[in-house]
Amino acid sequence: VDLTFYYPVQVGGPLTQVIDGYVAEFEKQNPDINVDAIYSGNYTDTTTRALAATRSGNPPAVAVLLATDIFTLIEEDVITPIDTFISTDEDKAWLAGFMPAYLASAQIDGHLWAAPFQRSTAVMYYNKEAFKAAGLDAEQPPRTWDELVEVGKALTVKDASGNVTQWGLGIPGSSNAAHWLFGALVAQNGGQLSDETGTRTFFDDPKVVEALQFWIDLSEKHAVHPTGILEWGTTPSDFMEGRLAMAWHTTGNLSNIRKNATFEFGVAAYPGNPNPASVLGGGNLYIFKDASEEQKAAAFKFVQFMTSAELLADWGIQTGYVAPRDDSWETEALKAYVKEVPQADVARRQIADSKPEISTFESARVTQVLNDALQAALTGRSTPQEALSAAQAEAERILSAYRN
Amino acid sequence: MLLLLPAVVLLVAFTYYPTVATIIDSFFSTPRGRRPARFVGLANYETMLADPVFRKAIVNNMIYAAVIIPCSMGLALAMALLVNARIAGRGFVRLAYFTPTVLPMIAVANIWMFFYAPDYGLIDQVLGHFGRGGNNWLGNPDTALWAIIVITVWKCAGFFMIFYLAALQQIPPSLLEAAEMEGATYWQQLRRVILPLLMPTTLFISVNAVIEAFRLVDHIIAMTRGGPDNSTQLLLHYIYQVAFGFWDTAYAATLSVVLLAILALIALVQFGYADRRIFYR
Amino acid sequence: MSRLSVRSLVKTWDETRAVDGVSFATEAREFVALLGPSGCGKSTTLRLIAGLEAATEGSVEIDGLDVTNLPPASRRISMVFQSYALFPHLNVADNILFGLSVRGVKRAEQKQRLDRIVPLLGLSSLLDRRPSQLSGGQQQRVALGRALIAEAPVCLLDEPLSNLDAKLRAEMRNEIRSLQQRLGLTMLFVTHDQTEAMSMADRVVLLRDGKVEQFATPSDLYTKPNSVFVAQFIGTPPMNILDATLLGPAWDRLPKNTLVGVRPEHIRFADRGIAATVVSMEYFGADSVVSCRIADKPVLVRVPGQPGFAGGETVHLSWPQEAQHLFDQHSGKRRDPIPDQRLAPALEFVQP
Amino acid sequence: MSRLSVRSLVKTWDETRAVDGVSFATEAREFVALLGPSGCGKSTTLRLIAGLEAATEGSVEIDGLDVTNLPPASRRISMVFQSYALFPHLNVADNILFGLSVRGVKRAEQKQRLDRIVPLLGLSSLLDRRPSQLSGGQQQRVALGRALIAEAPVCLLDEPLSNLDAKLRAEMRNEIRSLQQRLGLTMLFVTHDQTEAMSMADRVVLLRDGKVEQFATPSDLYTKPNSVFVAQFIGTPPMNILDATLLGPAWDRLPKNTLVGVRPEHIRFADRGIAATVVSMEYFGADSVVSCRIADKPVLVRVPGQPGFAGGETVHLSWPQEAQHLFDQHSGKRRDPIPDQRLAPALEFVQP
Amino acid sequence: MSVDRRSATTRLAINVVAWALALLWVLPLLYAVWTAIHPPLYAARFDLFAPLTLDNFVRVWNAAPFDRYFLNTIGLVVFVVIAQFVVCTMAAYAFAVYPFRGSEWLFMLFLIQLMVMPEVLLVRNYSTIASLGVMDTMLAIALPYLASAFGIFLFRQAFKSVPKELDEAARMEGAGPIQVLLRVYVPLARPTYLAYGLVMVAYHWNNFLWPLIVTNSVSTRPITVGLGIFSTVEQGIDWPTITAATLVSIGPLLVAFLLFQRQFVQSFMRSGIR
Ligand SMILES: Nc1ncnc2c1ncn2[C@@H]1O[C@H](COP(=O)(O)OP(=O)(O)OP(=O)(O)O)[C@@H](O)[C@H]1O
Ligand SMILES: Nc1ncnc2c1ncn2[C@@H]1O[C@H](COP(=O)(O)OP(=O)(O)OP(=O)(O)O)[C@@H](O)[C@H]1O
Ligand SMILES: [Mg+2]
Ligand SMILES: [Mg+2]
Repeated sequence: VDLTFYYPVQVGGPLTQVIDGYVAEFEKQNPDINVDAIYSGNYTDTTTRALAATRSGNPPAVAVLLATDIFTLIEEDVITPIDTFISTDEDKAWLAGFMPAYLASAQIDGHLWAAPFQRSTAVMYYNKEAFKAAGLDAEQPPRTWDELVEVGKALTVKDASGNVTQWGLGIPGSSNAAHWLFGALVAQNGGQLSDETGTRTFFDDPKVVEALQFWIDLSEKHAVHPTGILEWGTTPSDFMEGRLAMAWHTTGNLSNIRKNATFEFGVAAYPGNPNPASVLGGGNLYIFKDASEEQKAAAFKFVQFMTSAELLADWGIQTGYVAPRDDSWETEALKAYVKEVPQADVARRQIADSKPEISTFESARVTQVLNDALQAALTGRSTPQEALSAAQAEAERILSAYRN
Repeated sequence: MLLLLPAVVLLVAFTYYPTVATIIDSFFSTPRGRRPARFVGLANYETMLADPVFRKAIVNNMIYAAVIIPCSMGLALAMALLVNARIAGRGFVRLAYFTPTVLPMIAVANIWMFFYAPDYGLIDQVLGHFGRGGNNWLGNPDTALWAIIVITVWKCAGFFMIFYLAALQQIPPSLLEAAEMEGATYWQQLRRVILPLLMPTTLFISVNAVIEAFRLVDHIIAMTRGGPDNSTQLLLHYIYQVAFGFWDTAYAATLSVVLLAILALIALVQFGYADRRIFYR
Repeated sequence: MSRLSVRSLVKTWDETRAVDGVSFATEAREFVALLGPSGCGKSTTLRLIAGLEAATEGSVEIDGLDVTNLPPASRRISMVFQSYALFPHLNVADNILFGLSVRGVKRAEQKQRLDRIVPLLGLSSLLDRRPSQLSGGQQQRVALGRALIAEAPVCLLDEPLSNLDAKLRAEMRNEIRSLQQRLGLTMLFVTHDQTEAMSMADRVVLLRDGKVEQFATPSDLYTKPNSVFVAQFIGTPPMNILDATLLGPAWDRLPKNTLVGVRPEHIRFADRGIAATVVSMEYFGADSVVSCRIADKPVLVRVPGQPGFAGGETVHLSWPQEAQHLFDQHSGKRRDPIPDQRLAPALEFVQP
Repeated sequence: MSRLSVRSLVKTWDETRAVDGVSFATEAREFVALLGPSGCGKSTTLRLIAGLEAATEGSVEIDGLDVTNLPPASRRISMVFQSYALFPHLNVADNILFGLSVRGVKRAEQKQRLDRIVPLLGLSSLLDRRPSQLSGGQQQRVALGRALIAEAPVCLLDEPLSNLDAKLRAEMRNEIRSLQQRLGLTMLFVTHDQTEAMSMADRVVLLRDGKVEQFATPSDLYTKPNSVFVAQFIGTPPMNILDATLLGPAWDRLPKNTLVGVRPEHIRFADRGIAATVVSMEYFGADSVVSCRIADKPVLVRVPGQPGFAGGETVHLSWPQEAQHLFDQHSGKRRDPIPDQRLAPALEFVQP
Repeated sequence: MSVDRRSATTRLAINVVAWALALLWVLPLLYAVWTAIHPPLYAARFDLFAPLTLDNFVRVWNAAPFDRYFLNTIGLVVFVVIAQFVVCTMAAYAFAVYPFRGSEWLFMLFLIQLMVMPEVLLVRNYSTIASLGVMDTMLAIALPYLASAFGIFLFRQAFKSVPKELDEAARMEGAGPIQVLLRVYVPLARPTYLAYGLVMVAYHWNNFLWPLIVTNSVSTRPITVGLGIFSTVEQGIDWPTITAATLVSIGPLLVAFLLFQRQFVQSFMRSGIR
């Protein structure tokens, strides 16, 4: 059986070779299956390709796509639920091994549509040396918003002429990240951006507005955060260059920062107001509907292989992604890794507090609406309330068509 | 004409057929797996007219084009004249001007991202020496579009220069000598002999400049994704977003039709007006 | 008004020495022709004077002022290019007016000067055409107009008449000559046509392989050519050059290695004289040229009308002594003055 | 071998009738010159014959075969262009060999033919140069070489000699003539230089404003010009055309409205004859042209050598009766034959 | 070249301006070189004595089969450019030399291709390629680009500027239409071919999205797609790796242009029509 497998690579490095290694291993175990693993750019490119290929009649059997694309994929009617393949006890045990928080984002209408694969969560990186220089305890990162502001103030450093040389905190707000990290802020404030049916958003909920107000206050009122929009792509550099003392980013960046930072740094779970919370991110494995039954069966085997405890542990070590299975964390490899890099464990511990990222029908469009609103408010072009109300109205218009 | 056959076949297959299909698509709803396309008349166009992002994209694109076309062409001409003169290390200078054309936009975008980075980015480091640092070029809606424009001009000018250079080399030196004998200063030679003789090239480049002004969005995909708050949103990037981000192919087709109409209009004006007035030697 | 002087001009390209030490000086308001065979460096000399090429060595002076390093526009020189160099994007009128308009001359004056020059050149009906719509000759007249309208004190012309027909050319010669005199211009005129040079110029610079072969008035060039080259270059058909030893015992008293030159128009058919055989005839209307052979060496004789010789006929040739030129066989240089006492007896029998 | 004939050719561009009903026919192996002032339609006629322009009306025949609608390459015609049309990307040898190589002639033969033609044209040392590295004259010789090497039965030449110096031009004339005869070519040769046409051509087609003014042998053109235009176009300086009424009572017996034409070389200074005033002199080496005035009308007289007249001097002019041409004042056409009995007495006193 | 007769100060000014502009223009490239040969620490710090390293290149080179990608790209570019030359030359020749009724209109219609973005037609072109059954081949990458209105326009213009007498002379010499094209027009348009070829080489060397979509395997994937692995910003920009990869991928092109540019300029001069 021939399987086509599309996957994106989001982390720098020779990861295609790692994937090729997994595939070779899988083919050795299943000599009758031939997997054609195709690196297909970033998530957007991969989705583009997968949909284009499906429309032109030769879809992939398996693909790694964004967890949040699930509604789009269902709407496009191109994927098959994973749970239809579950038959044996073994299968059930495999399924039960996933962390529930990750499974939740793949469950719609009573079906499980995807298997969690390369998952991540947002964490806070902080510069321990800056903490020490400011007279703070480097082992006690802030736990609440108030503490965050307080610590931030201590970490904000100005030069003689009043220019800031080190900001307390940075939260990227560029178009590819704002909605994700804002999801964390909202969750910390006890709110949520969308419901689990993917047809409703809560952008104008007071909790959401408050969260945005807090983000803005960080720079406007407390002056601990740079003004304007912080670029997602350059934020790690900002952190490593000492421009930011604390930075919000993905766990996926851990190896990069670990390799290149010239100072001691820590990884902290997110603070809360009052409940600490973060967001989940990353990609799941989807099985495509238009493949033959035989291919789909093989594809399921492949999915199971790719999400075995050992493999996910290894993938997590190679990339910095969070292995979405508890039993992965029990493997020797990952245990040894955590011992060596204690920061890696923060993500796992935080997962209990993490919420799924915003996910709706027409996910990209709704996200875009939210992002525009966030950026309008962050750049002072409108108030949080105005921006979010308008965004909510637009989201309503888009989503109302999908309610039954 | 047999000579035209291959070109016609290829163009039909990869330009005309898809174009016509796009126009037809714009009158239908987007087919989703669960809901097939149906005829919706002008509904997509109505949506478009009410769409603030579309309006923003149009305005941005007009600014973008209005700055890029004259700037890149002017610079290209200046560069061509410079490297056509006898200067030290002419080969290197030509190469330098041409480099941006060879650099892949994906990589270039990242390098420029560094230039624009606040505080430690190159531009801010330089400005910092004058106490004017701390600018968030890409993060500020007031400057983001201009930052993008700079990159585009940088990328295009060297490309256009090559054509001006080629045209300059074709001007018979005796014409310039005659002008010089007649007492024309360098600027007069430029204005009254060189520029008129370059007119066919200028027309050609201007067509290309218009196209680039509406087509070059790679760096937006890589750098700002239209943000912040759509301040760098351009028409083609929006189409790309709608088509491959939102998967709303019908709406993308509608936007494409508008884009095609704009380009066709400009092109017709350019050719209709200019082709008549420009002689071919 | 203006004197042009050129000192030891040299221009080399890689190996070619296109101009190889050219020196001459014109008087003010003089009309000087630069004459020479194709490729001898005429155009190059002109371009050096115009400042369009940088001289390898030597200097150019106008009215005593060294302009060698001035740009062309500051030399107060106008020029007609051999390849016309008309601006293809401008019509005839604008081409002619280019210089005036560039120099900011007022519209009204431009028009006036245009109206003066255009009829002279027969361009009145073509003012709105583009160069590409003109015949070669018409183009050349436009180029001429552009140079003349500037009224610069020194005007250089690179074969401005070579594409015109005989009639127009004759008219243009007079026209250029009278314009030159009327405007008091110093003109340097390149041509490879000796007739043109002879009839128009006050003096002629005869170039050969980048060197000045002779710089003299037309009549000196004709009557006292400095060398075999000059003798043969001036006059159609060219001067006959004969080895003295061929001509019979009467010439034996000339020094060794002497060449004898006689112009075709000075040779007469006579009853006695040097025996020759008629080979062929060329008819030119007013006169004809008879080709003969003296002991296998060709000799041309020019006679008026159309004489009735038959090929193969034997004739006798003679010429007056004063029409005879002597040259050194090796250097090709003139041997002058001929010591009369030695030669006169030897030549007496050729007198009619 | 081949006869070229042209019937009522017309070519119009918008309003311009560049060629306006031209007809003539050559003999086989004939050398015909197409002569006329600038812009009269010579090049256009040639291009119509070559097939490079489509005729508006009329036909072209070669050996009785109508080729009007054949492409240029099928007409077995070669051509030398006025602007040379050398391929700038090819060196001299490749330019000359272009046609042979295009037609697939073998290398060895190409080389042979090249070796034969190159020395004739004096191009031996230039074979590797590009056209842009050649002087104008050198370029023209290359163009000539390219046309001649083809050995097509009919060869068209558009002013191939206009950029050559006098000496080279004379040589090339002979060369072209002898090549034409040796190869048995029919040649049509455009020139605006009547000397060239007269000395080379078997017959001359004289064009004016797109029409054939006269088609005749050179000597007929000279001795029996069809019209004032022909009379003035042939011969340098041109024929003097005088109003018969100016010449005094002896001419009164001529019909009304008659113009009298006399060539400058036929006028003699005499003791009696028509009184005239000397205005100026032009020196050409072998002879000079004296400008005189008869009652304010200019008359040119050509005399050998350099006569010693002063400006303003009064002289008397006379000419032989047979040298006198009569034309109708209105049509400009020749009045021939002159009824001898009526005129002879009137003219008798001019005889020397 | 004509002599430079300008004054020394003007010449100096020209030189200064030209060089200043040139430096400004290569700055990104210089920066790329800087970061690529230094450890990541110095990406934003310009210290003259920063340690040099080739690690970044080694890492990049080992990360993917770049040698294979190079071969693919070179093959692709050569194929595309040659095929474009053939197709566009034929069409341009027809337009420039044998205009027929309606050819102006057809030409205008051709020019539409200049304005129709391949990105917009991605999905439809993908189906066309798939239905032709050439997916994941070099042909698939090349096909939509072969009939380039850009090329046709350029060549037509170059052909139109060839003096008419040269065409006529060649025809008089017995050359047929194809011979006239190959032996007169094409050699005379050489500068245009060079310029266009160069631009197209640069374009296809750098083309990304379309090859990404229609290639699946290492044996067809061009270098940009390979480069894409390093250029993602999702996890933060790793400048040293990106710049090293960029240099690796454009290096041959830059070197080629450097070598080529002499030839380029010379050919302009040689073919210069007086
Ligand atoms: N740019 C150049 N590079 C090299 N050699 C040149 C150049 N221009 C001219 N020459 C050579 O210099 C010599 C003189 O050329 P020039 O053009 O002055 O001749 P000319 O006397 O004007 O001839 P013609 O009467 O044919 O125009 C020729 O041998 C020519 O080939
Ligand atoms: N392509 C054209 N379009 C319009 N008019 C033209 C064109 N070519 C030539 N003419 C006109 O036709 C007439 C004849 O031109 P042609 O070139 O045949 O003259 P010619 O006798 O060869 O003159 P010359 O001796 O100056 O070369 C001229 O008045 C010219 O202006
Ligand atoms: Mg010359
Ligand atoms: Mg002509």
